Amino acid sequence: MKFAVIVFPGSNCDLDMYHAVKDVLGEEAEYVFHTETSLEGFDGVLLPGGFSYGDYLRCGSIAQFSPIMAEVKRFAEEGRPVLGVCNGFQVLVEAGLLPGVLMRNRDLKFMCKTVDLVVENNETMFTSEYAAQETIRVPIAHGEGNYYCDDATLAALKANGQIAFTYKENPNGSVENIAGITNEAGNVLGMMPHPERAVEALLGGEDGKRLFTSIVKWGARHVTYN
Amino acid sequence: MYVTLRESVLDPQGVAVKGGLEHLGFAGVESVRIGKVIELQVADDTTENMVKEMCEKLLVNTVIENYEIEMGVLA
Amino acid sequence: MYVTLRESVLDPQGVAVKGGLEHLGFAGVESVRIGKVIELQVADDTTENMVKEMCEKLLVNTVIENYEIEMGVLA
Amino acid sequence: MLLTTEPTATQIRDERIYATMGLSDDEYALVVSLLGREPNYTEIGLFSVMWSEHCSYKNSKPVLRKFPTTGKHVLQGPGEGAGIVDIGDGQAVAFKIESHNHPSAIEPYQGAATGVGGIIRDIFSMGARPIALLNSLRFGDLNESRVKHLFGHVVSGIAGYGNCVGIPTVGGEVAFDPAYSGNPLVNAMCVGFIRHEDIQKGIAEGVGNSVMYVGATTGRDGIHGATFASEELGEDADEKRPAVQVGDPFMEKLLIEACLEVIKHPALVGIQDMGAAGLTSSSAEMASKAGMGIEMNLDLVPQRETGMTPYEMMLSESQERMLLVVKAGHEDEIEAIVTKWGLHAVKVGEVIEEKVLRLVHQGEVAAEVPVDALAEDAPVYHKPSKVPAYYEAFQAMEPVTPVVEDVMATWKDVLAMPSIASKRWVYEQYDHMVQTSTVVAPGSDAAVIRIRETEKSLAMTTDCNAKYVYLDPRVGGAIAVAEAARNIVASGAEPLALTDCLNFGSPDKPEGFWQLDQAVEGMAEACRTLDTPVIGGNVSLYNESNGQAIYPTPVVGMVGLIEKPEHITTSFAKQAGDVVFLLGETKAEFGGSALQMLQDGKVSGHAPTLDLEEERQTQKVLLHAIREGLVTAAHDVSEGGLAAALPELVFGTGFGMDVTIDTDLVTALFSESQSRFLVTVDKAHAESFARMTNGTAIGTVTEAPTLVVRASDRLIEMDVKELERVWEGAIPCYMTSEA
Ligand SMILES: Nc1ncnc2c1ncn2[C@@H]1O[C@H](COP(=O)(O)OP(=O)(O)O)[C@@H](O)[C@H]1O
Ligand SMILES: [Mg+2]
Repeated sequence: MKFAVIVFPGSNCDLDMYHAVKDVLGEEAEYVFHTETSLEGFDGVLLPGGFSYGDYLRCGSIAQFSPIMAEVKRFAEEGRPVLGVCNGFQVLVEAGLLPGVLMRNRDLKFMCKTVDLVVENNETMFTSEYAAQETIRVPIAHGEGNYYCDDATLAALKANGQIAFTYKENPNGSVENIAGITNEAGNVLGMMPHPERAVEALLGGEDGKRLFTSIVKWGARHVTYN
Repeated sequence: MYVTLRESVLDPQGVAVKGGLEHLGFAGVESVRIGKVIELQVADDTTENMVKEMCEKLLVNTVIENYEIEMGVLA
Repeated sequence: MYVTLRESVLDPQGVAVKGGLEHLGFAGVESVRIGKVIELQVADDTTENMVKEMCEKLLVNTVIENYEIEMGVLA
Repeated sequence: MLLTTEPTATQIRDERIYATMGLSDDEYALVVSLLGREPNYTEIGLFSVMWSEHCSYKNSKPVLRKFPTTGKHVLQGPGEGAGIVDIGDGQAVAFKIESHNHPSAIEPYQGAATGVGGIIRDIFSMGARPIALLNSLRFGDLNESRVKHLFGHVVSGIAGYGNCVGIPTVGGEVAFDPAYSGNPLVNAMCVGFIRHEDIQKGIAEGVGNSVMYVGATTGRDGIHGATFASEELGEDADEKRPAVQVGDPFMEKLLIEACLEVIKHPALVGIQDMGAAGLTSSSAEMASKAGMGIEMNLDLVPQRETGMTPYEMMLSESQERMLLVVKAGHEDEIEAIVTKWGLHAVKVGEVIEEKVLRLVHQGEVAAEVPVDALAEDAPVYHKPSKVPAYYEAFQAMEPVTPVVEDVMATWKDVLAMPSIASKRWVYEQYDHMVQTSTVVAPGSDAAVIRIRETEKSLAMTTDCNAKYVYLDPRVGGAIAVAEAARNIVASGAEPLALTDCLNFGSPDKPEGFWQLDQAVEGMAEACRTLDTPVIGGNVSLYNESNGQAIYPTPVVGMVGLIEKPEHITTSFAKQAGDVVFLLGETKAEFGGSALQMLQDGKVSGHAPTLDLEEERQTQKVLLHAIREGLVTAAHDVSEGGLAAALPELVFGTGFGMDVTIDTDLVTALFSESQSRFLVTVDKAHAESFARMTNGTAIGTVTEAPTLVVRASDRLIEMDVKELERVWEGAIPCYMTSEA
């Protein structure tokens, strides 16, 4: 599978994402600069973490107007996999590809540590390699990961199985311990934890790896190479 | 332009500041909410509608925020 | 209460937002500066001086920020 | 603000205006003789910043010459933005530490943030990609709300900047002592990775080449920052302070990417960041190094505010700016790279034959000064030195072994001292994992960062126990170096070199100068014995408030090389049944100890002794054992003695320990004798380890989470979980009461 790693000004986990996909999984990956306008030839899109445009105003808010984002929207509408991690999640939310908003952490501090996540829905293209309700250990590193949405949206998220991951212990004040959600169609996933930081035993764990292998497996079934 | 959090949304910063004020011995503070002031200096021919558009598209996240525009001429 | 950055102090947020607006195709934006609005609901007997003290002690970083207080009675 | 309000050359002389800029009468006279005329306002401004201690090292130069600065690995010693050490295979590591003490005292968030930004620029201006940040912090008594405020905001400033630029903050140290109450210390260190062929210098060669300005616009912020950093903080610090600099990490991130790309371009001749003394120091130093001059047209300098004078532009310390020298005719190529990253490269001047810095403003020459006069000819002072009375009194004291009534309670009290307690509250605010190369995160002795696509990794640490330096600067200075090396070795690395930040009080007081001189002497001795040359550093003098100096605090930042992943060692016990060894000798040494602070509230007496030869031998043997695969965990014994080190070995692991002590219990637990390590070894290797190291087996790691200490006359049993709660809870507890 060939992945596009989107680079916004201020992205800083782009390299980590690229490394995870290319060097650890052995899939194809390329950086795609925010000024590009085409995702031709890619099978999956990865929006990395970081501080796009400094996260000024609101995190992820300015990046949504990058030229590449129109193409990311198109790509998502076609039902192909789009994963946003951390700042990538914030961009997806600001761009309207996912519902809700990410606010400042409950105790107003940036927080970097490895936490327990529960796989709430293992029937998505991102989570099929996990067991239902499996607990996995994945790092978080964010100052604004406090997921909020109104009650109606929350009810819809639940009803549609859009909650992909929850925190075992809520680190940031997110409603219902939400750590990651998909869109209704299930092909866009946004999550605050960093699966790309959990793909090598040397760095403390490999629980994030199966998220990427899930996408690759899905791709093997759905992507037609020409 | 004034951007404030909608009432139904919890404002963690406001809560923390309230705690801080109490800690400092200021009783009587019932609630604290923190919003933004955005000062734009724009060309003379900018209409209120244009500013509104800027708000809706970028400056404000209408999921959680309300806004109010105040226009004036620089001295 | 309105808290704004002092004039000589760099406002990186404002600069980035200005860039964002330009991206969106809004020309004519000459400058953007971002500050805070802090809404306090206080007990009736709170004086302006008390609010001033809150500002100086906690709410405002007077090294880089200026502030203005506006008091009113809730409807 | 207007040109017309600037004092004339005559006024500067008659009204001694130079004195308000920090220049002495003699220095002013020297300027006049170097120029052959009286300087105008802009010119005297240039001299005042370039001749400040911060830029010229005029008070510390003679002392700094004591440091060994060469060695088999050293590619670049002191003098450039950062030193560089070879790590083989055409690869190298660049690193440097710098202080931002005074700005952080005024505005802790921005002061700390811009300190981080500045040290990062020092690294990438060498051509190196920044791969890690560390810091070293000192604050007053954490019971004071002002101290909580400073501490909290400094930490979030470091986090705010480092997290945003995407460089992991992987280590550091924090200590609290009333000595820093009015003058906190904020030192930041950056480590970068570089290939030999990419090494850049700040040099302005080639007549006719272009001087280009890249990065943030110039405003009136930080004018006279370098001078400010070279004065003590008085009551009037608030009035005197320059407009506070605000950091823009987003701009810095773009600048990093743009500059690292520009560096690969053959048209780049030289590059330097605009740090202290901004445009002045970068241009004068680059020209001076090349034996050239620079002419700049200040009208071309990108400005954030209107009506800025030459004086203001040259002295501004606006952040996130770089100065480049580019081969004539290739400016567009450089501009194209920079534009890709959303920045501009603006030609502001040219390299000229005449060795002067000439500044043109609105069609007139606003200043013309020989570059060497600015960069090389600052006076050097050999300050008078005098042994302080306090030192003589301490030396005359008889060593005493403190009486401890309740060992268990005291043990817990030591673990709860903010200087010893867990620093999790601090480092969880730092993104220490970004760049996915952090193998050992904060919490162990040294942080370890792997070098991708190789077997190698780097260990790094910052250390200084300033209480020892205060008691005995020479011994304490040596201990700072030895302790850093111990942390590096315990992680499985061979120490390569160090960078230092000399935080001291006023050198104008003979006792203050003596501290500086002695500490450097001691550090230099340790560097020679341990083979760790000094490849760069920073001097921060005048750390006093209301006449009261801080403890002399020469912070050491050290980097070591780990050859193979299997040598990477942490300070955490790995399995029950492992034998716990103590390397090194424990004597009754309590001067400057945590126990003394706890009991007396101040330090006195003798610093612990240090035998450098023994230190070297112990480190060598431990590293050998690690490389032989005998060691499962290693931890140096530092502040707090075994009382801190023993539980730290098992905190977070779920294990306990059962140790036997056959000497005086108080000494065994609380003495701070140097050159000691705790090491755990698989029982199968215990015998060979004992033979190799001469270490003493003092116990075993146990499955049960209990710390059992068997002394000759008593048995102590403590719940590890409870100790851990005390140790982990201390700092959060102080800080929640702030909010
Ligand atoms: N300011 C800080 N920033 C990042 N990490 C820190 C900081 N202070 C302490 N740490 C980390 O906490 C751990 C314990 O620090 P310290 O007690 O100073 O260790 P040591 O005594 O072994 O040098 C180390 O891993 C250190 O890197
Ligand atoms: Mg240690």
